[in-house]
Amino acid sequence: MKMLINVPETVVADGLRGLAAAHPDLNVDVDNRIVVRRDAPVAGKVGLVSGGGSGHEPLHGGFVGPGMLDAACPGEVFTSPVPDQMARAAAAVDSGAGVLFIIKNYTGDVLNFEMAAELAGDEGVQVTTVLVNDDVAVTDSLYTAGRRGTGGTLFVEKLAGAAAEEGAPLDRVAAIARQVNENSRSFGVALSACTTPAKGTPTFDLPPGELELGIGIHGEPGRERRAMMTSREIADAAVDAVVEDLRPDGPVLALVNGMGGTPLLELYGFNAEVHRALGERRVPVVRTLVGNYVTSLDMAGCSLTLCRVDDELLRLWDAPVRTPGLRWGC
Amino acid sequence: MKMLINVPETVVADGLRGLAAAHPDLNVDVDNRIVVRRDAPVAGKVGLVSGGGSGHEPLHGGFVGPGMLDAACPGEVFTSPVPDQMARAAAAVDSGAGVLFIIKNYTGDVLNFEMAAELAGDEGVQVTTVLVNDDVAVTDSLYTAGRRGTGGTLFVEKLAGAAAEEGAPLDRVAAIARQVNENSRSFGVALSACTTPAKGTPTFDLPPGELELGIGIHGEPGRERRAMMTSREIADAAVDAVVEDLRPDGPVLALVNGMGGTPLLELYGFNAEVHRALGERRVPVVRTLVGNYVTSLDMAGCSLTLCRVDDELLRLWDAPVRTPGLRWGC
Amino acid sequence: MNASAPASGATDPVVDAAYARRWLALATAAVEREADRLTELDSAIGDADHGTNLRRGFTAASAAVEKDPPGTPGGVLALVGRQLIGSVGGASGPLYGTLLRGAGKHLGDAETASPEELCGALRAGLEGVARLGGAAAGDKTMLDALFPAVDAMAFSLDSGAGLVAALGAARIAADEGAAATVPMLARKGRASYLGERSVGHQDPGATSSALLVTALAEAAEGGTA
Amino acid sequence: MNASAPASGATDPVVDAAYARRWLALATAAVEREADRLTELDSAIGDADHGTNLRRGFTAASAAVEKDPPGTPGGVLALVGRQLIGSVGGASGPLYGTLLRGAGKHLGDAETASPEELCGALRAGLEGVARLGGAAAGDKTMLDALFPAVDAMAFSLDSGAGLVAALGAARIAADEGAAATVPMLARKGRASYLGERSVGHQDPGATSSALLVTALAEAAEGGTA
Ligand SMILES: Nc1ncnc2c1ncn2[C@@H]1O[C@H](COP(=O)(O)OP(=O)(O)O)[C@@H](O)[C@H]1O
Ligand SMILES: Nc1ncnc2c1ncn2[C@@H]1O[C@H](COP(=O)(O)OP(=O)(O)O)[C@@H](O)[C@H]1O
Ligand SMILES: [Mg+2]
Ligand SMILES: [Mg+2]
Ligand SMILES: [Mg+2]
Ligand SMILES: [Mg+2]
Repeated sequence: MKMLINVPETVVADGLRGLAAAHPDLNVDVDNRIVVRRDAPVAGKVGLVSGGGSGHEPLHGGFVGPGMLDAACPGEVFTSPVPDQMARAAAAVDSGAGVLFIIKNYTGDVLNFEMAAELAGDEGVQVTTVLVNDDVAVTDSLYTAGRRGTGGTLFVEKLAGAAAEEGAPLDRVAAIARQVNENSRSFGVALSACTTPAKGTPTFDLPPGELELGIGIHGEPGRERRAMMTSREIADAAVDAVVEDLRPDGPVLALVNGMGGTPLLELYGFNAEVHRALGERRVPVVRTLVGNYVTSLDMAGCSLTLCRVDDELLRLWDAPVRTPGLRWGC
Repeated sequence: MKMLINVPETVVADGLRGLAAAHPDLNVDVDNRIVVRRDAPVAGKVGLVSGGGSGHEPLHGGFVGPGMLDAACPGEVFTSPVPDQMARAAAAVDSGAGVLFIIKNYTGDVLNFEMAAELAGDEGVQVTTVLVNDDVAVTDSLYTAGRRGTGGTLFVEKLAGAAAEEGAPLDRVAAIARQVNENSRSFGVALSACTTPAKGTPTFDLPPGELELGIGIHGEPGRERRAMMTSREIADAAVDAVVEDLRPDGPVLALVNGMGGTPLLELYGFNAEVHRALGERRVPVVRTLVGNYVTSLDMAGCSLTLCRVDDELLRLWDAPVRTPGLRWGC
Repeated sequence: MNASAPASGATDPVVDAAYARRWLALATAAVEREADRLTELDSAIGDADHGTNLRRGFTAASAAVEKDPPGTPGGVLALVGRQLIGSVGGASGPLYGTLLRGAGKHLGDAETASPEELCGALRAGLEGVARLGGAAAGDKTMLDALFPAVDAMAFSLDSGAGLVAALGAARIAADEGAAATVPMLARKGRASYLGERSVGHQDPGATSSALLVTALAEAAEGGTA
Repeated sequence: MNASAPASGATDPVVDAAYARRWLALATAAVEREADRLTELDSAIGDADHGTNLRRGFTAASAAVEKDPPGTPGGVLALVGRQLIGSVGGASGPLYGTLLRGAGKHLGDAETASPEELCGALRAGLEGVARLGGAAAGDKTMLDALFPAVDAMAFSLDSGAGLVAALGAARIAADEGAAATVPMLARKGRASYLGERSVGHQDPGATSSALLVTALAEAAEGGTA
């Protein structure tokens, strides 16, 4: 597999240098691997910190800026960051109003963020954590690692970020983040595996004519392998999986997300089928985002995330945001 | 090659339905294949119309909206649209101030747009055309088809679009479009071929360990095949090719563009090398855009476009734009 | 491609609307049959859509002619040309559209045309193509099949041949012309972007032109699709 | 993996800083040597980074210990643990980090430790891992190699064996424990996302745990990397 890289070892550092070069309104500490909003800490504002393995860009570094995250901590590709990064980020963004850690529910992320919360607490930063676990493909249970955090992370970061920007206190921002997570569900599909720079070959074999249903965002195989399906069939499967779990009875936000290697033309075509399927199931979609937002390197495929919203959440969605990956209203 | 589609025949129509579903502020005529800004025609404003083969998304449909295009005409995948589409689009966006056709320099696009200009003229619409031919990989000559239009199209559409939005008259908008084109140069590199839905197999064979230099955006092979290069070496080659032709003596805008299948993490890493290379050659970059903007379906690779700007063009770049693919300031 | 000479003693048909429709049916069938090969050729030095483009165009043209059949050969050709312009896109749509619309207009509204009139109409259409596309012989385009074909037809007719024989000569010239594009360096169309790398591949447009000329000959020989 | 019994009559070494550093050198070499296989295992039921993760961690740990060598075995283990936490990330970083930091802290600042003290320290570290990760035996994790290894070591020592023999037993138990994860259904870590499809693959973390235990045994046998 050919890649546009120098050597696998410097992929994350090179990416951070390039992010810094493109976005002068971000403070990028390449050595310590943290991306911070340039005007942080913002007086009186709760600081939002997230992070996770690299390879999901624009998540999370591309979502740093007014109206969304205050800082992001990128780990190695598909590997959660280390506690030092989040502790340092927390210190950088804390204005005294406290810091919220937004953690995708993976063992590695949870353990490293929890250690970071302890370290930050030792330094006198008030830290609250919220877990994102929106992936319906995984059966939730007390005895397992639980559901993964995937596309719902974007909604949590955007809506909690808007609340924080408006000056909501830490407990309120955390409550909104939890509310968004509880009201978000995702389902992903892979048409191809992805290739990590370190490994250099696809993370799994997917024969022509087959696809994986219920994948995560780390190049892991899904819950089920099936004969190739049409866009229409995939949309029905994804919508069914999400809707049966979420049971929306009112308006939803929709994220039709590309895994990285699927052309935007196809994603839009898939979006048409998603809207058809949701229309048939009488689910009103009030906002739709189509594109590569929570990716898996070069994997071909897509995920669907729905988020139930009330007027307040919809207002927070429409609130201004100014980040490399998501921008409107300013 | 697996695709997220129904059947190859409906890819463009499905994509347009999905675009419409995601962006209620666009008027999408799926049957006639035109995407029009909802408030068109805007009184007193010059109408900007572009278009070309599909498969380059977000170009052009994703660049329709205030501050950029008034209408886009998508053809079949990698096939220029037919004259009827542009004639109809011209009629839809003409407020009486005239219409500018922005045409990427390909025989098919030129012929079909010229026929459309004739048709629109017959209907009483004043049409001016401007050609984009920014690709330095192709030797320009009177006796050839000339250079291709690639990444520079984004700069032409954005800057002429901003001028039109401010109320500049047709000849001024056309002059700016030509000025931007004359000051833009691009160079592209493929790490893999792409696969069109109709053909279903890669458009060319690229063995592991090799890459194509000087590619266009239609899955055609490049000018030269070489042993695989590092991101740093590719950046040096692209920067050299562009800078030697453009000879910038002042500030430039940079577009570090993904061809569709290259992860954003890699594009950012490549951007770091581009900035290094430009710094070494003392070319000051005042704005940088990194992402998939002018794509070739699922092709892995990238292109670099530089556009020399004066204060006026820089101001037009920073002016508000509100489209699915490019948005800031509003 | 069937390069065998016309059955000796074949009677020359009248160039009327029925002849033009026989040509259209044969051309449509040939495009359908050869679409993948045309796309494959276009994949080597272009953008892999020539077969798909022509299939879309000839399908639309056949449907239009069937729906509302013109009563004259010129009417049929002009309608096919308009349909190609309206449905193909790309370079070949306007070029082939101009060829056929130009030929059709040149035939006017006569119910029949002599072989010489047909040949003159084709040349008129061809000149429109050359004007529109700005290409010359040897640029590795459809012109490299079409010019020799029309020249051969004209020469044949001048030498006293009838329609079947003249189109037989045209077909051979078109095939040879298409084959002769292999060593050429492309100067027009997408293939020109490849520079030296365009050498060694047959031009897709010249190849499809040979198919269209072959259909003209087969229609004269009385074949049907 | 070398499963041969220790050379009979091998003298038991002292558990001191030098022993801990011999272990680190052997463990680092083993991780380096087996990194691709660990990543391959992680590719089947995880995210294809376990080998890369541990290589990064042990390289950092070796460098830190070399730069500023602690004078006690506990100091070495604790420093390695802190380095793993600070450089690995993922699940294995905090888990292995907790194991070694816990074991090191348990040894305190004694210059040497008895085999029984080493065993107790490892168990203490292991309990920290179980607490942190919330996994139980049979969940298809590193615990399925580590628990049997520490149990076998303790049983061996209880039966009067010395360090070399006890770690020989631990190594065999770790290898068997790792192999026993193949038929297990994963309930923790990434592999749990695969549900039934996790069955039939060996757990990467259990596999690397067996490497680390093997290095402990080899260091006792006097081996060097
Ligand atoms: N300027 C030109 N004059 C004549 N024929 C041309 C010209 N440019 C291209 N062609 C013909 O068009 C063919 C390509 O057609 P097609 O693939 O359908 O369109 P596109 O190149 O737009 O994809 C070429 O093989 C060539 O024969
Ligand atoms: N909750 C847990 N308790 C104990 N070990 C675990 C737990 N979760 C994962 N592991 C171990 O970690 C290993 C994976 O480590 P690694 O691949 O480095 O991290 P990640 O899963 O974050 O990519 C698994 O093979 C398993 O042995
Ligand atoms: Mg990992
Ligand atoms: Mg084309
Ligand atoms: Mg073509
Ligand atoms: Mg892993």
